[in-house]
Amino acid sequence: MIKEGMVLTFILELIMGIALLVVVKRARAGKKIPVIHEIPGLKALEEAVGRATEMGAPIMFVPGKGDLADAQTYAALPVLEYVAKSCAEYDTRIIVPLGVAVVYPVAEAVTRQAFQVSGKGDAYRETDVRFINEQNWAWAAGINGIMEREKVSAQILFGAFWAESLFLAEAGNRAGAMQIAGTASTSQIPFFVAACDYTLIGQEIFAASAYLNPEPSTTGGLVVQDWGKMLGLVLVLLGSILVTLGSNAIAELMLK
Amino acid sequence: MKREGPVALLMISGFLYIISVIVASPAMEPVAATLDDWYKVVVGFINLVGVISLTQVNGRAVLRRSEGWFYNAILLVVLYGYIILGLVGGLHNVAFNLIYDNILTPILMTIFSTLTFWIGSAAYRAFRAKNADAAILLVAAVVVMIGRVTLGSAISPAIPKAAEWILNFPTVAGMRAIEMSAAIGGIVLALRMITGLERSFMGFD
Amino acid sequence: MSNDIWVWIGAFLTLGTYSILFKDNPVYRVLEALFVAILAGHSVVINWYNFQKPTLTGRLGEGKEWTLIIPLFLAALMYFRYSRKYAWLARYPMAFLMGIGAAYVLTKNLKPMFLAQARATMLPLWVPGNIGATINNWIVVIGVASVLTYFFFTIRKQGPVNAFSRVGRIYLMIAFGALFADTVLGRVSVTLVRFQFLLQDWLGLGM
Amino acid sequence: MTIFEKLDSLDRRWVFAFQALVFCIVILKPVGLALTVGDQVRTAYETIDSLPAGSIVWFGTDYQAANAAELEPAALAILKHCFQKNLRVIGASTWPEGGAMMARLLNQVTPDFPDKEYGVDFLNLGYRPGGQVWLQQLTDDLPAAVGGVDHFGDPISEYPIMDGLNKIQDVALIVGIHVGTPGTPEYIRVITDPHNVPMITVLPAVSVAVTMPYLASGQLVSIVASLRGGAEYELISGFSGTAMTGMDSQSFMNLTIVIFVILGNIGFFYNKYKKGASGGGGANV
Repeated sequence: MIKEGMVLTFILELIMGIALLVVVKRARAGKKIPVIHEIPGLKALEEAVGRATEMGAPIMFVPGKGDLADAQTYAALPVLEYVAKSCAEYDTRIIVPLGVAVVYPVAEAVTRQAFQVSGKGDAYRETDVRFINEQNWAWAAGINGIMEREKVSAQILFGAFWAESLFLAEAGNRAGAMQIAGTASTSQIPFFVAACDYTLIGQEIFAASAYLNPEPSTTGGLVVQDWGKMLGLVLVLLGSILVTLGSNAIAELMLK
Repeated sequence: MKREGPVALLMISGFLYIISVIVASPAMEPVAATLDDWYKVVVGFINLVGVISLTQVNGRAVLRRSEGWFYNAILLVVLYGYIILGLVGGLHNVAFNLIYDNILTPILMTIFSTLTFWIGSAAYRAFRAKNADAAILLVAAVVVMIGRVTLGSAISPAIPKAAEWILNFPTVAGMRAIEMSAAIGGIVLALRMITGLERSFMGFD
Repeated sequence: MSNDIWVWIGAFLTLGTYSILFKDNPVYRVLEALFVAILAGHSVVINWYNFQKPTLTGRLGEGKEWTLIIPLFLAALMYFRYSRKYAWLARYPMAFLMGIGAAYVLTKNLKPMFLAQARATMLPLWVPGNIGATINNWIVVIGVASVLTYFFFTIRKQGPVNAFSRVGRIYLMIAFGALFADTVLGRVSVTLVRFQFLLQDWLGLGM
Repeated sequence: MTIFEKLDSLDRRWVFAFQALVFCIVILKPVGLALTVGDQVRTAYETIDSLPAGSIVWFGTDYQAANAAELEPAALAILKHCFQKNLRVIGASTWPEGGAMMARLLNQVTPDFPDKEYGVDFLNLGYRPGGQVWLQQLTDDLPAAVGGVDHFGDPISEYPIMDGLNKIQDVALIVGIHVGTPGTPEYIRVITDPHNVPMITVLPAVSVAVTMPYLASGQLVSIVASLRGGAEYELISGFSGTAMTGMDSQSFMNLTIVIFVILGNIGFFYNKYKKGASGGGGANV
């Protein structure tokens, strides 16, 4: 019935799917579900907006190089919404340079809506959310150019990044901008850790995003993710103990 | 049509694909194969979106004579000139390949190589033993930096061994846990999409 | 010094690109426009010859695979995003791509990325007669477990859980240090090739 | 301001200039540090060396010109080794630039092997869209997934190398030259893990640590890493190339960076000791 090698995948994902629906349903009904604890580093976002307002200089929000099939892009968008809202409230400019054509209209809508919600729809500048290039080096070079011309006060790098990460972070540093980064692109985390003022590491960006935008679907997703990680923890510990005792039962189960 | 239609299409195509892959039935196999093929065709034919966006952004800059419009004009001329050159001349065309190999390649390689310099200045600027976390990162980085090059073994055979150990044990453990968390994160997102909970791909309207 | 015009051009392009290390300047911006345009143009041409043309002339034209009209129609809807009124039509191809994308994640990722990795971490915590291997196995098992704990977000990290999560952060810092160091190696090689080109191919030094 | 205080906040351009100087010196006056072949490269070499003549090796060239300097030496040495062992090579890519990258490799290697014929001993299929979905198609029906043309858009039906190649599982080995997505994880998820096709990956140094878990779990045969992997492969296979000359520069550049890190820390601690204030760095690590 179910293909060999797919059984465990099927069972675990079915359980996770049901758990997700139950948690989201409970959350929507206003019942109690586990809450996300505050992520250190998020306060830095407010600090960045404050600093930009003080200096009268724009903020650069770079939502990464992921497309709309990339979870990191979805983590970045609520953060963009949050930052754009703060910017609108304090009459600060926000520049959003896009490197993925399909994300452009979404990012544009998110930013515009954030300004409208804050009652500053007129202050929104259409040209500040711009598509630069699909090619990551051209995109990075374009951001570098904006950085130098616009005297950006803070740069927020949030989402998926490739080798251009350090180029962007150093460009921001050279322009004297405060920098906050968050990425789950593992190979780029060290560069952000080294070059930025605050860095959200790996999965923290998803938690941060859900923390800022606590709606049932994202929060519920995070709860189920934690359960999945707990399962991983239990499997690893139990499996090791059993292997030590000479039984491969759990290890073999993983191949089902 | 505007919101429910796309969500329905997402759910149907997703579930159909999953069923045809997970169920051991020969009748279902062509379904996945067909969906794969269609996916490839859609991806292969939406590529002009990028070029149109590029044209829009740069064309607007040229028309408005905004700061640096001259560069935008160069970009457009070269973009369309190169496309025409390729479409008319074919891929055996000497000029097409010459431009790629002798103009594009050196620029791209050089841009990439500036990273060495950024890395040097970032390391100098940021690698300060300010606290325990930073000190650990610093020591691991220095040991691996020296241990992974020929100079390391020239100084002492213990250095490459230490570097190998850092990479093979603590680093593998850390990276593996990151991968496992990422896998779960991706799966939960996919579940949210396929159950219609995640709709932000449609933007806001 | 080289006699080859292309080497001179290459040297000019290399030095022009390096000028960004000092500051943004007109030469760099021209080169930037050049490479953006050539790259974008190249991918259009490649995609045409490698995929679009054979699909349209071969499969649709000669092969008469009329079902291909469905995905082609979906792809065409994508271009409505330039219309203010009909931009919502572009959601259909997006939705299709994301449905298949989600199905791929759900059918392909769990086993190699999670279950197989958990399995590879199930190591004997006592290797008789080999204290070194025993310690290394402990290091891997504790590392994976503690980093997983570090990434719990809906559990209040107190007492032993917090301590274990701190251990996870130490592992992450070691891993990032190693990753940073390893990357230096790779980047250096790219720069080396550019310097070899400038010094040897162009200036003819140190051959 | 004393010299120690300055050490805390040197202008980045001094760092740049010093690095450039080190590159020039190392290229003009190489020291010639000894190199040894590591286990990873040895495994890769032995895997290819043990393949029977005529086997097909699949080159997944999923990278772009920016990465060529780092990966080409290893890719070239492996490609030469394949030709020397009379293995047949097919190149293909999920990246739009990958076909041009395979063409670059072949242009550099084929002059040394004049008897090798296009379409018989090697083939460049070029780029196809779809990423991992295309890889999945290769496991179901390779000729249909390829769609009848090569990198140049020319028909491939006459080429004997395609005879009997119905699925990618029919190839003896995959050599993945990967830098991002699609790359090694996609190949593992779609091809090598479910179908047990052996794969060697040629990776930039930045991807190595991230990929190590897959090597440790046995889902990969070997990782040939960066320029050093290329140099080691040149050494073990006896093909001289450009990577060997690069190893000195890697050593001295790493040393340069380590020295700057140490100088920065001396300045940092000196200032901290003097003033009790924090230094010029600005990281949260």
